[in-house]
Amino acid sequence: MINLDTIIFAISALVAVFGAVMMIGQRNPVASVLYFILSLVAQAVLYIQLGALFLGAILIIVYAGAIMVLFLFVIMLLNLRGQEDLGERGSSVGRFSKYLLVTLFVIELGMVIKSSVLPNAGITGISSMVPSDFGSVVGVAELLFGKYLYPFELASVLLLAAIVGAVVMAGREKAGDTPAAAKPESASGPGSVGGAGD
Amino acid sequence: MMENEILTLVTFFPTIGVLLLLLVPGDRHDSLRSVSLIIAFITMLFSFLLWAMFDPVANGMQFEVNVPWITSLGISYHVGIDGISLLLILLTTILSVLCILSAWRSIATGVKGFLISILLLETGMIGVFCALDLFLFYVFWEVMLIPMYFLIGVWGGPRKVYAAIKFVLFTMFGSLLMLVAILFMLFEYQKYSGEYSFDLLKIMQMPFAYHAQLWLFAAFGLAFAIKVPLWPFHTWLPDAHVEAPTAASVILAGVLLKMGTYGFIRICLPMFPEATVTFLPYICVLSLIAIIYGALVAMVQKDVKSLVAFSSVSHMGFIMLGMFALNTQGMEGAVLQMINHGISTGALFLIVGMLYERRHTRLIAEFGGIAKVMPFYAAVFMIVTLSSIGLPLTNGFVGEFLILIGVFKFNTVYGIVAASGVVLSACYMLWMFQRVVFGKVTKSENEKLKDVSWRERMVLIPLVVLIFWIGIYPKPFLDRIEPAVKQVLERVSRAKTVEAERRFQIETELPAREAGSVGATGHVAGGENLCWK
Amino acid sequence: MVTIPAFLIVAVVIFGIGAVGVLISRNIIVLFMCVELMLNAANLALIAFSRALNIMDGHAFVFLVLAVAAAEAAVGLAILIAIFRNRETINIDRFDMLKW
Amino acid sequence: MSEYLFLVPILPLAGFLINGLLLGRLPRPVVSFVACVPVGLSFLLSVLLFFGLKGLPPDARVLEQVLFPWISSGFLLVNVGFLLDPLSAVMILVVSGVGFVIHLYSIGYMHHDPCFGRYFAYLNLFMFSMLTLVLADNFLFMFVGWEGVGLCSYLLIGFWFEKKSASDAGKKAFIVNRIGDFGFLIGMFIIFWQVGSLDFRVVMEAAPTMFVAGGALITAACILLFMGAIGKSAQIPLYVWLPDAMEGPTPVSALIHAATMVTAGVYMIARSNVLYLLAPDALLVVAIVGALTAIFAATIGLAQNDIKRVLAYSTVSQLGYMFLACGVAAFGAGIFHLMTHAFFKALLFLAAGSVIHAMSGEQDMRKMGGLRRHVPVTYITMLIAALTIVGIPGLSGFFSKDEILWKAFSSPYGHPVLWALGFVTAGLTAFYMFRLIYLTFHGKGRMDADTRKHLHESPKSMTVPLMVLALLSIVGGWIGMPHLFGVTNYFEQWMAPVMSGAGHDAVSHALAAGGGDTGMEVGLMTATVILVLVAILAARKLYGQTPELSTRLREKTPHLHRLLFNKYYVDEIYGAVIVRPLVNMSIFLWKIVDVLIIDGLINGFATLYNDISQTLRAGQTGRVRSYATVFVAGVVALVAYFLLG
Repeated sequence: MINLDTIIFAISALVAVFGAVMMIGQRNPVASVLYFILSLVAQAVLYIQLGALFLGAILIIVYAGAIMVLFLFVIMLLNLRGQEDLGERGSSVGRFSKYLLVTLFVIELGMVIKSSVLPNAGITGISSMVPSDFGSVVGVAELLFGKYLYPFELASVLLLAAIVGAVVMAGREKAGDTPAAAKPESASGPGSVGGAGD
Repeated sequence: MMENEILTLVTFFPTIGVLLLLLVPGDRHDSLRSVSLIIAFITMLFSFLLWAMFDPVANGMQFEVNVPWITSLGISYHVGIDGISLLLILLTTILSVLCILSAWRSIATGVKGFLISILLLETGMIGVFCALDLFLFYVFWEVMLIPMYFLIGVWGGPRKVYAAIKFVLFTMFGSLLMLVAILFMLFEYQKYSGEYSFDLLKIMQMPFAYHAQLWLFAAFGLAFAIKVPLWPFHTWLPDAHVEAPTAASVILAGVLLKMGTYGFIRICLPMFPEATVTFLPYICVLSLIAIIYGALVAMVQKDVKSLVAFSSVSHMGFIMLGMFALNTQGMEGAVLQMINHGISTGALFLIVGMLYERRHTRLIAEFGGIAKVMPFYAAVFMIVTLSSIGLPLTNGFVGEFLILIGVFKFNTVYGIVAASGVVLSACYMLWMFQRVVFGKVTKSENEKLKDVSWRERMVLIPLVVLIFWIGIYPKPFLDRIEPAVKQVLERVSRAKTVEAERRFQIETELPAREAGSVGATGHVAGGENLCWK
Repeated sequence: MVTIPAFLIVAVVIFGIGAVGVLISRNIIVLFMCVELMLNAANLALIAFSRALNIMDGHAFVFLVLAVAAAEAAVGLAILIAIFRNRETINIDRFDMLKW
Repeated sequence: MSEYLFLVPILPLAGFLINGLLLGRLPRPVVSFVACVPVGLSFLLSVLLFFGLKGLPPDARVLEQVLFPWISSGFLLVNVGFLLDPLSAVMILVVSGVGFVIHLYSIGYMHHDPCFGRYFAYLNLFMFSMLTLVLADNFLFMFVGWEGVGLCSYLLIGFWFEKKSASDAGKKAFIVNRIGDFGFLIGMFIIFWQVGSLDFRVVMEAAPTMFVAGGALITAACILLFMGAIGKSAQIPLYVWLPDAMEGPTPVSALIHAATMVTAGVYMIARSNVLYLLAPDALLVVAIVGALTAIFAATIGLAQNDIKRVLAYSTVSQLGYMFLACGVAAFGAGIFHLMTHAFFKALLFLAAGSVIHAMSGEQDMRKMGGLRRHVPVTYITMLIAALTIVGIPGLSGFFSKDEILWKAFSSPYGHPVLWALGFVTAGLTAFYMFRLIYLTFHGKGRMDADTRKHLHESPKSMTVPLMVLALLSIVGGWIGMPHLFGVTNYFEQWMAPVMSGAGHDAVSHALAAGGGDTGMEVGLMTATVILVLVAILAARKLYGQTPELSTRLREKTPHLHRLLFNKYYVDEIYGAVIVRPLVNMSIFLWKIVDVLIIDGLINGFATLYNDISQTLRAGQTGRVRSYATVFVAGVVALVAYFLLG
């Protein structure tokens, strides 16, 4: 039963998990980002295996290419090299309980998958027949500009808001932390006017 | 045509004022004050119109308006007034004007918020007095709470936060129980008539089972007793009064305390007449304790404001007692005394406030010899003091006399104990008056105090005029109170006979106790709500 | 033959790793990436379901989730910069003002 | 005629309003004009009304005027109405007449006071209240005047409010009066709920049918009403305020605390004589309290040194006489003594005021002496007054006092013991009055040189009123001579329609029959006169001729003297038994019950709540990761719930 699909799946799944594990284990954030990109690439392979060609491409281009660069950019900006003192690691009991918690969660999810009824799932697998335009640019575009036009537009508004928000948040420095300095001025304003009014 | 709208107009005109005030910049203090003064003044004129259009001989509610509001729950905007509400509304509008006038200079920070709070409060108070829908009543009741919280908490004295929170917690505690009771009544009414309604007049037609009445009376009664405040729920009052700014004290004492007694007379007595008869002795005893206790504690206070606050406890005890005497004289006296207490105690707080504005202290020991430096002030203070201790030809006497004569008829011992409160009130008021106003000027700060200004005279003179008007010719007031009181009494007296029969039945059928009590509640409740036994 | 549940298992495992990361990481940037990782795990599951049910709506969802992730990254990193400017640290445990 | 009735009280009210509202803006002559003229007019009107009333047949001598309904509630209806009958006619004559004289006197006496206008405003307010009191046609409106005079008394006692003792005395007067009023109110309630009205005429007419004669209810009502009278008229045990009331200006003492206000209690009892006749037990209480007060106050008066205080105790004692009269159902005699007392006691006070004026404000008799050469008019008028009060035959006091003593002995309600108390009091009165005369006007001057230089007779505006009152003191009693002198007792005749009490022929018959024993009456009268003369001689011996004798007497009985000098320590006893415990209890209620228990309970709840919150708050670390952990745990639990459940 071992065919090419299975090998590709096994390798990319392992790489994806490996990248994820390595990501959280690094002290240096730059290394974390690189492992994350590795995991993303492996996941893109899984996407393609599932027939989502377009999304696989998007994942690499947008996610690995743009968003992760943004992360790197911020890390460089803040000049973080992993020498950052992150304090105590916390009690091992605490860490262990967290692992346990997540493990339990994963087991639960596995049980959910096991007990859930998926048509074709157990029998067909990924080699089953699908329409020719499944996962293609056209297919996704038809959905986005047809059935999901409204959420799509909302997403664009969300992005716009995010841009504005990011600019406001990160760009505060330009205004020069002035609220404290501005306060007495604004408080004395009405006071003096009121005094004149009397 | 005007008849239908005037009540709504009086109620919401101050709210219009709030909107206007929002348009005025916050630093224009004098225009803010003028605008709110004009608004309050016009509201007062409307209420005078209400008085003029009111038919003193008609029974029942007048100027009634009933517009569906939230139909699915049977909530409607149902307002209307009788003589009792009319007088309380007048009191509210007059005191509001005087409050704004009195706070002209003393409130210098946050003027806008202060005035908005006062006007919102006015809407809330008038709303409570004319609401005939329990939901509406509850909404206005809570609307009152918030501005008052801010008035005490923002513009108050050194312990303002403690006082404000205490005030809110006490009131909230009561009003939540009231909410539960209101909801219970809603569902009971639904069971009874098949439709949801919060309408006071409709629910009043429905007989509640005796045991249901007990619980409902207890819930409403607690809410109102806290507001009155009846001993031992009174401890929020001195704190709130001492910390509150003058204007808030005036409204608190003048109108807010009346909410409690008004609630009793509008809801508890007519709706739960059988329970009223049952609770009667307890409330009377608490009232008597309040009368004596308030007077005694007032006597040893060092702060003028807390003295007046405890005197309020004592006076409100009189009002409660008069109301629960359940006869014409007592109840009419109680209603009139509600107005009188508003005028006299309001005036007392204004007077104390004027002194506070000048000296920034209210401790009795800090004064002395004020009559020498402020003769006009001393004269008005004297008049108000006399009104507070119920000297004939001032308003206090008429109310107190009616209450006492009513209570005496109802129960001789109660009457005698209550009358001794009259002696005590003379003790504490005159002692305080002597220490503040008489004697030599001992403190150098007091030597240069200015007598009252024209603005302050305009605040005090209307109250003095009212004091003498009600004292000398109370007939217009009593005439308007009488029909309303008669109606309440009619309902309660029916219950009294029912209660007597119930007792009789229980006593006569003591061997067959079970059957007796079932029969008794049965003919009250129409056999419907027997589950409440 | 690779079946759909296999993909789902991978997604669950990645999600679990992300969750562990969120719970134990003290570096705010890593924590942030862990959140992204969990989003990706969800995306993977969506695509797997899409394939199993043979309808493409899942792809549209994934697209939208990507947009949201991008927005989140932008705003989140901006907040991070703002916080770092004030507190000079990226240790998540130092940010305990939430209790006030 | 009756339509002008309301003007009698209203005129002084107008004077009060003008002087009160324009306080400090009017020159003194205008103030005194505005104050005195309305009172004078009231007096003239009273005279006219009196003669108008006299013109009517005796049984129809009632004028009534109802102005407007005052309080109406249910079937309670109280009018603002005035009633003029023989009783109130006498009262308004006395009140407005003496009041007018004292107003005139005050112009001179208060001349130097900076608060001239305020003084006259209060005085006019007092006239209004007092006239309202005596003219009111129902109990409640009478109560208006009753409290009104109390208020004016409070204001005028504390007139010099910068003096602590003065404002203390005012407050004391008001509060003690309030205690009495408490009884008055309750008494009124009983009457109202029994009769259904407070109108005098209705009550008096209906009382015999509505009340069981001698029953508990009417006895309680009468005793409670009498409690009001005890307060107002300074009887045991509420007399304590009157001596202190001497802190006020002297004309005020004369008007309010001697001539008019303090007699209101007597008037009230005479007014409700029908009720009292229904309650013999109450009458007995009145008589006993009256007689005891008479002798008790007289003994205190023996040892006082302040000239006004002596007069104050004398007033208390004389009021006791009046109540004694009422208590033996001789209401006419009580009112008669009220009238003559108004004349001579006002005169005594005004003369004392003149002395004080001459002495530059000194009131201590130990610092006086030999004044008769310096103030001859005052001396003579005061001597006349003293002779009148002790009851020298021919002067007014003789007739009224003698009638009381005789009635106390002979009335069906009387008793020899009551007479004996009155008899002894007469002797004591004579002694302390002449002690006063001798200490003040005779012997050597004991004042300091500075005062001696300023000794002067008072101005005309003060001496003329003295003379007028002296004349009245002499002749005022001639209208009420006893029958045994062979003349008509005009006063008794005049009062008869009010006093006979509807349907009480038996009582009036008994009273008339009691007056039959002429020999006994002459005997008692002679005994009294002899006792009085002996007492005067004793006073002359002790204080006029050999003053060292009095010192020796004092040293021989130190305890008795100290007891009398300190007024039996009654004030101190009241302070220790009533005032202090009350204040302590109040402090206890405030600090312990209010703050500690009630507030403590409530604050305790708040604290408890706060503590619980503080404990739970520890879970809120503020760290994102701990929140996330809990979140994940929650999700795990939820999923587990759905999987397993």
